Amino acid sequence: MTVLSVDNISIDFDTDDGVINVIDQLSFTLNKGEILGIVGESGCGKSVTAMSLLKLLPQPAAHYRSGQVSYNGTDLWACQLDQLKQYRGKKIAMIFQEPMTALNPVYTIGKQLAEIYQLHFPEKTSQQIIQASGEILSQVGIAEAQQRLTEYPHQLSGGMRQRVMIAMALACEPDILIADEPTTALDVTIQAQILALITDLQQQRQLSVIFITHDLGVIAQLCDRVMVMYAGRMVESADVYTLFEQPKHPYTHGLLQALPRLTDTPKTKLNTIEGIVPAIADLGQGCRFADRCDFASEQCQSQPCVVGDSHQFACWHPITAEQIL
Amino acid sequence: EDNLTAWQPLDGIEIVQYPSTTLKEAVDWQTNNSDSVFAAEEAIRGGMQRDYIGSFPMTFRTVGPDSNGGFAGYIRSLNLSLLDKHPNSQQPLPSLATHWAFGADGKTVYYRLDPDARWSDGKPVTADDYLYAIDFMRAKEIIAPFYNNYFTEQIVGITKYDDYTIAVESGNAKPQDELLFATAISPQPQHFYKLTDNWVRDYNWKIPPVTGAYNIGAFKKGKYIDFYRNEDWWANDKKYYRHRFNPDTLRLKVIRNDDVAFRYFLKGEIDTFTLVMPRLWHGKAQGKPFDNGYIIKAKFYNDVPVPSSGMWLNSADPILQDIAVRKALAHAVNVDKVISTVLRNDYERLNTHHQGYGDYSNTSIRPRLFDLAKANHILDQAGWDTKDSNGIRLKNGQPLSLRVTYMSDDHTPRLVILRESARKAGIDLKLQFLDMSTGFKQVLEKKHQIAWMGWGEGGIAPRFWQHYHSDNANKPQTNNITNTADPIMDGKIEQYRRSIDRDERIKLAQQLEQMIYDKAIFIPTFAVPYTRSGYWRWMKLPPWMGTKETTALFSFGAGLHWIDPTVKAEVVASKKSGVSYPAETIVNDDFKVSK
Amino acid sequence: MSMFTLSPQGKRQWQRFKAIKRGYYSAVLLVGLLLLSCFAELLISNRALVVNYQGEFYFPTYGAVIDGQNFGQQRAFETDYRDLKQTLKDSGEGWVIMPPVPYSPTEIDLNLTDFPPYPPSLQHWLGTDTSGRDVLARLVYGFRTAMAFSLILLICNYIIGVSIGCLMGFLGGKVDLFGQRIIEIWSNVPFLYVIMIIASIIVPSFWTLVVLMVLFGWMGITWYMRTVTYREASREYVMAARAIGASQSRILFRHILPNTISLLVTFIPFSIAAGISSLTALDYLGFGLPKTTPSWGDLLAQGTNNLQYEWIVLSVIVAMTVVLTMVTFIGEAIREAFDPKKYAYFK
Amino acid sequence: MTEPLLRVCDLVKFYPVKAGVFKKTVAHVQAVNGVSLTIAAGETLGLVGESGCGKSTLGRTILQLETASAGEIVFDGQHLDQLSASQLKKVRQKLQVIFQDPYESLNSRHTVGQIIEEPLIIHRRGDAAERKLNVLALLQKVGLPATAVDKFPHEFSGGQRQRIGIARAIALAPELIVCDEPVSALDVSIQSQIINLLLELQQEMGLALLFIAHDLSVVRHISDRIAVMYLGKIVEIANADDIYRNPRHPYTQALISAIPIPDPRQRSKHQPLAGDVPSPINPPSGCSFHTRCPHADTLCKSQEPILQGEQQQVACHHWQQST
Amino acid sequence: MTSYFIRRLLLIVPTFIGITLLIFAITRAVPGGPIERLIQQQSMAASEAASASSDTTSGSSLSDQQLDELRAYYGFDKPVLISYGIWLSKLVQFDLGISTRYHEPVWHLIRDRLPVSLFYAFATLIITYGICIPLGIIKAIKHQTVIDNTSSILVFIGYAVPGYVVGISLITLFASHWDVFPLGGFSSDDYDSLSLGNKILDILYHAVLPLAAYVAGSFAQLTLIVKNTLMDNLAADYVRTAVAKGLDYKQAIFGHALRNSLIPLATGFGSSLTAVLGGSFLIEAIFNIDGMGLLGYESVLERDYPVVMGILAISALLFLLGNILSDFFVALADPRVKFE
Ligand SMILES: Nc1ncnc2c1ncn2[C@@H]1O[C@H](COP(=O)(O)OP(=O)(O)OP(=O)(O)O)[C@@H](O)[C@H]1O
Ligand SMILES: Nc1ncnc2c1ncn2[C@@H]1O[C@H](COP(=O)(O)OP(=O)(O)OP(=O)(O)O)[C@@H](O)[C@H]1O
Ligand SMILES: [Mg+2]
Ligand SMILES: [Mg+2]
Repeated sequence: MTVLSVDNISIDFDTDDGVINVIDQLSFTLNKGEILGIVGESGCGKSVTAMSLLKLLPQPAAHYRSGQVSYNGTDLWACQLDQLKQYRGKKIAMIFQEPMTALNPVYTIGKQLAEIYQLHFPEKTSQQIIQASGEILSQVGIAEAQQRLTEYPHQLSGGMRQRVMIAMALACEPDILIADEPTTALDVTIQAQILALITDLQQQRQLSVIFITHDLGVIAQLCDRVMVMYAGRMVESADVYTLFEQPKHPYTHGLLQALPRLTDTPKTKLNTIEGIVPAIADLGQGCRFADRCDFASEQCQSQPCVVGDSHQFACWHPITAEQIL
Repeated sequence: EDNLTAWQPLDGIEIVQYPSTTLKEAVDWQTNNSDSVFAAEEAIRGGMQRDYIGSFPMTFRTVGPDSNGGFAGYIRSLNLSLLDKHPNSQQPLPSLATHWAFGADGKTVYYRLDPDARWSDGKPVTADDYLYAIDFMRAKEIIAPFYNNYFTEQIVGITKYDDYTIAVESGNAKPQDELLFATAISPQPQHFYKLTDNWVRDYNWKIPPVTGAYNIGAFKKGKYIDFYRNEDWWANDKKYYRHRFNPDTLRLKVIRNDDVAFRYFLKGEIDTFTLVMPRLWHGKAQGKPFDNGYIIKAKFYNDVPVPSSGMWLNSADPILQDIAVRKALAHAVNVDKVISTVLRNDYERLNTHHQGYGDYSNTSIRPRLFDLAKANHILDQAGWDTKDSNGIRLKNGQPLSLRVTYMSDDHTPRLVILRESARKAGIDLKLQFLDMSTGFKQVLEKKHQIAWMGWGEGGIAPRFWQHYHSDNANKPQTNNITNTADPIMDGKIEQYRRSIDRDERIKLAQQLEQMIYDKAIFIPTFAVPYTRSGYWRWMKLPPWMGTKETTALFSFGAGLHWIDPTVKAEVVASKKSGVSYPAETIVNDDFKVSK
Repeated sequence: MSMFTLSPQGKRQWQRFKAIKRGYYSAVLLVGLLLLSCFAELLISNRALVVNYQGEFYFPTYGAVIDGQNFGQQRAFETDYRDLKQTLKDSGEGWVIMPPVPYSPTEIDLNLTDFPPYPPSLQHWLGTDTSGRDVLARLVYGFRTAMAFSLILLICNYIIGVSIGCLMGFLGGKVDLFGQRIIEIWSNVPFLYVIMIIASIIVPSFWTLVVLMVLFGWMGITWYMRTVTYREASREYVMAARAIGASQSRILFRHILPNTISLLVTFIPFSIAAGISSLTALDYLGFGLPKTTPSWGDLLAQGTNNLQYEWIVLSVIVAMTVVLTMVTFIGEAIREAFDPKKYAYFK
Repeated sequence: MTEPLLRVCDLVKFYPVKAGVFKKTVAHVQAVNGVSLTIAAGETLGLVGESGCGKSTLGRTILQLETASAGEIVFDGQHLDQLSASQLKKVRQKLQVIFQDPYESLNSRHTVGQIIEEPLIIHRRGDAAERKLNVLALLQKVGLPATAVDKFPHEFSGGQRQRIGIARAIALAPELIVCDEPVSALDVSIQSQIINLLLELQQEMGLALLFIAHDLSVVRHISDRIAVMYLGKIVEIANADDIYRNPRHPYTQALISAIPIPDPRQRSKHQPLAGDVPSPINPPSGCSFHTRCPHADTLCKSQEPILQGEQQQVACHHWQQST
Repeated sequence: MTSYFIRRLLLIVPTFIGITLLIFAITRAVPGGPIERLIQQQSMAASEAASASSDTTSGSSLSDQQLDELRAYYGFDKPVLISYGIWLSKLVQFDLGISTRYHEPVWHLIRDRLPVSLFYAFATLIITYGICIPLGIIKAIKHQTVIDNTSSILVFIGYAVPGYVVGISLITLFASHWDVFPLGGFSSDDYDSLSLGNKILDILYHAVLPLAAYVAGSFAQLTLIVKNTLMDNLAADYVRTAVAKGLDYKQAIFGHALRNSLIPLATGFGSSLTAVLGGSFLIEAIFNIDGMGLLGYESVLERDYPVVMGILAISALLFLLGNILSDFFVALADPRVKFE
């Protein structure tokens, strides 16, 4: 059952160099209880996508040019701001990449948590709020939760701060959790803890999760479905097994090939994708990966359309099974 | 002719024999009851006069540190001395003493005190207060070395014969006119003072009893001081004090900025404003309140010793020691142009150092006039015959550049003109503006080249010793700022000091004055032969406005003016309703010397 | 030299600066005025630009004084060129080209019928001051003095302040601790006092004032330099430089200093504004330049003491306001160009 | 056994923590606490561990960018800590570094040419013309176009900037390069390019590398041997293969099991290691890992284990049980 | 943290001694002291004393012994260091000495002026902060709109024109030309006879113009600090977090961005307090206000060293304490700050 469907959204940004198109005709859906992973290189538009869902992009630079984001049938982009507020935090919650800057440094954890309750459950007494805040902190695995409520963000370790962010996101028991690279700043062992936590929550609460990362390993470990983005466009989307085993898009394929694996022979040359990600400002009309693609042809001068249904990809020359081998 | 300053006992002065048990010497007592009265009979008592001072005084003491600032004039006016001087006839007038007599030694003067005289606290003023005055003035505790000196060297003793008869002895013999005023000291209230080590501090803000018409009534430090008229002042009905000191109160408000003070005046929050400076008279004192006749402008010519303003050349300076340079400089500065431009022809050219001393003045001296040809000629002769690229003269590679030290920013426009004119003769004048303290220190330490300053002059005869005797040359803290050291002049000065023969002194004074001119060490500049004020219509003056000695029309010390309450009410109402009077500018030249 | 070629960031900053119209046009105008004032003698002076007298050419502007006798005037001192212009015109012996404003700032022009100050007229566009000197001339030369003063002051302050601040930040430890104390003490010395001492010993000239102001003005920048250097010194590129064996001085001068330039640049306009203001205030109080030097403070003092001659006070206040506001605009624009606030909010 | 290229012996680096009115040193950050290791010529030693465990500090101390509190560092037969400034400058020709952050480690006010040329200038390699050629050669070597010379670092992408950093490091033809997380800041698709470049250069120039990283797959790919650090100490050091196949220290085991394997069919079943890394100011007594160790007992709390073993050295009282 | 503040307090001692010693030494170097003033008054004011001191023959120079006595009276007879020691030991007993000009304890002089200065200092602070903070907020929110640009221009002009010039202009217009406000002073002359309410009104009535002159120049800096930091914080991640929680724009700004933007203000608070307390003697002189600034300036001009030293000692102390106070405010405002 689809809880969120994103339809052909395009987003522009005003910059010093003029208007740039950051997201180009992106569509995807999220089902109930599903973890959707979004991967892609830095700057490909993952965060912009995530933030655009709740219209959280910085104004006045960002323009929601076209498209629809519907949550259970409501078009969030078309909503009035007042209405949108009802969804933010309450129905759809977000976790951001940098746990240090995402928490307000001058307020205690308790105050920042309480704010959510005051906003969405105005009937709760302050006593109840403290109670609830403590509970939610324990739920995300923070020991001595009541005491932590009186502490400031800087007094916590990175892993703990990220947990506080998660607790804040879960406070209203939302339907959808959008996690924008929640583990990138963390250590491997802490990352493992957070991933375990998210899996647990998804299972317990039937939470739908959009999980953004550029670490294919994390995707493989966590997600049900994956969308690969490149330079503001979706290039491939499939369930996690298909994607890892039968990638269609040369970029996805290249990424998977370039990863050093424990099973490789050490000190051998890795496969690479030559070239660098193009700057969004100087993109042409055609396939944006064409410059780096081994299979590029004349055809790639024009934009490939998205084909497929459960396994979607946008390529004129999809990888065949033989090529994978 | 104008002979008023000459000392000749008036015919009308009655000579009395006054019996005294203790006074051994037989003396001729004199008094003066027949001189003209200079106050106006129509004067009305009452009201509050409002004026301002630039800063709150540092002390209310009459002596000791900081008692000689701008406020001293007010404090001194609170007390009378043994004698007064008639402002027009210059004759002595009875004050605290009713009679006086000269001793045979030429140094002693006997005084009969007025038994009516009272301190403002009601205590009678007696001979003891004069005895005490001398002790007091000699006391170390008052930290007043100048007074200590004066009352030791110049007033050598006081003798009490009875409660109302004393003799004051001067340190040296003098002509009678000078002797009289030199010995006419003020009493000090013995019952009030206690000389302690901390006297200066303890009495800093104490208000001592006074003998004059006013005393300090109320004050708020930093804000204002009120002088109240003493009730039942003992001299109220004395001939020369009647109809004087009319306002009940004088309020002095502290206003630091003169420009702002002037605005208070324009608003009618101050009653009078001195407008001597051409900048004020011609520039500021214009506009509505003047045009509407609310404020009257008055110019009054007086006849007093003229302060000697000018350029004092340090003859010890390597460049200025050459008399040719000094003379050339005198011809190179265009003082007349200053007078005719920035001073708007209001001031006159000062002729010489001592001017306005009657017979003592050497009226034949005229200042060196602006004459570039002459200046150039003298300098060419003196070896300053080359010029640098800026047109400044050189001698042995050294430019003819001189520093002028001055201490009032008001004078900058004047000096700027002189500088321009001197430049044309190839003389570069550098203007050094210093604040009072530092500037004066520099000058007294003789570190100046040219000092631009005026010395207040006073008294009856000129004084030469402190300014021109070699005793005071080339050492710090003396007034010989030209560093004049000329044996011939020294001789004449000493003779002048010793002499008690008026004619001889006059002759010497004229010779000395000529020598000052010949040495070209002083370039006299301006004389201000008048005083000017603006005043609100309700302020009233006698028909003759002032006296020969009037240096300020609404002088607290002279006290000739009064406030007319009906006029005041009327003017205030008119001002509100916009009714106007004819604009008025009064010029009184009764006492103008050079008409 | 990397410090002088415009790096791409520099270019971008320059672009941004240009985009901030208020600051950019102020800068253009101010630099223009500054250049013009450098050649003020050609625009405002009582010396002629060119004299053709009896077939010979003279260019008196920048040379030695030429006595009036050379041109047949009855003066053994500098020629009156305005007069000469008239006489030559009448006699046909030659001609004179005068600057647009034929008065010098120190020249007293009292040839009119009234007493100074004279209100604005065709001769004196902004009137004269109380001594009859041309207000426009004094304003322009005063501007030049003030700007020169501030620029020299700025350079000296920067050289001293930057090196001391850098050393404190770079060396840290005791140097820093004692340096801080000494600066704290030094910056508490009342400047007015020292000026008064000096003013009582010598006539403060332009250079003595510069020296004095530098003596008490270099501390401001040290605080910033200290923190910035400290911050820069701990950055990785400095460590990289050390790793390749760069010496301390190389690190300080080739690596750290160029990276602090943006900070230094943003302070320049404000330092200049401060320089102008303090010179004006000193002149106003009478502790500044010699009274004859054309200066804004002197005009301001004259103007405020003679408010009824409104042209004096208005001229100088307008000039001050315009120049200082322009400088401040430039400063703000530079600051914005170097540190663009990405204006963004979340709705 | 021949002397290795680098020998680090009982290296300690403490940072004082000052407090109180007179700024007395009240404690120390025990960033590196008794580390010994060797690197042979041409060898790559990988160094892994969680953030803050002292990896960078160790690297910087070896590079003499920090002075060691105790212990010795012998490089190429010279005791680095005893060298004079000029001697050290000489050693630096053979000992270079690549930093993690390609943005921070390049001076943004210098052109690429200046950056790469600077070590040559400092060490007086050739005249201006020779240096110019040298710079071009280096650029080619790291795969950058010659036009890069006059550009500024910020005109390049992260991967390209890292290449500039590498070019600077190899300009003097060093024998050992300390790589402090050289690929952590890079995208996946670029990461492999840099790793390949490093491998290439190593083969070509016979470089030894100290390769610091937290991504174990990368470390494993590039290293001959691997050292695992925890709270300023090496807890396990062995051949790369041994460590991955047979991790002995519980911490190493946890680390390896926490690597997200890019294969959805191999989802990790392990319970992740609980808790945070303790503060290096106040490390736990005994075995510093005991607070998070599933096998910890009273011995671990009281007694500090030492590195033991031959090929595969491990610092654990219970390594036999845990494997 | 406590130890940090204790250390800062201890560091005040050497700095304070350094400052005062330096100034003390300078006062000794300034030419023209009370003694010169005394001689000068005696010589130059002669015209006012016409009858009393007229004398044809007396010289007016003092003997060396008399000069020495005067030096001893004013305390100039000892070497600098010893005099400084005496001054300092008196200071420790809260004795600032006696004014050589007013012959009153320096402390009394300062005590009389302090309330006036404090009033203006606090009023200025309140007005500047009270205007700058809202203005900065508006400017940040309305970045690059007409409001932002015009207020910038106004604020910069205020910054550019010196306060005393503003003062003179205001007096000319509002007190003289239109007669809406008094010409100066801190209160009316009949102040003492007023009721409490009227007293307050009276002071405020007198304060309007001087305050305007005081604050005109102080807006620019503060407003821009508020604007810039708020603009930084408007786009901060935690503001986005707040919005993502469901807060609206206003709540996010006032609840989250603003508090963080006020931290830099705290940094300047302590020093601006002392700066304003010193006042501007020029403005005080124009408006006839008896504040510390004027006292200081006059005492410098009149070489009233005990007062000069007293004021400087107090202002140096306030300056040093002000810095610590700033740190303290910063620590209060920002829980992250740990001074060590
Ligand atoms: N406020 C903004 N103004 C202008 N451009 C922006 C802005 N925010 C993002 N962009 C551009 O949008 C593009 C996508 O950015 P986004 O932050 O979504 O990348 P990302 O995939 O999340 O990268 P990362 O993995 O580094 O987080 C980038 O090229 C970036 O330059
Ligand atoms: N200059 C310093 N002063 C004080 N403590 C320091 C300093 N440098 C590092 N530390 C501390 O030493 C410890 C080790 O730091 P180090 O940077 O070596 O860790 P790391 O393993 O490189 O971590 P990361 O993976 O985050 O880079 C940390 O706790 C750090 O806080
Ligand atoms: Mg992102
Ligand atoms: Mg590190």
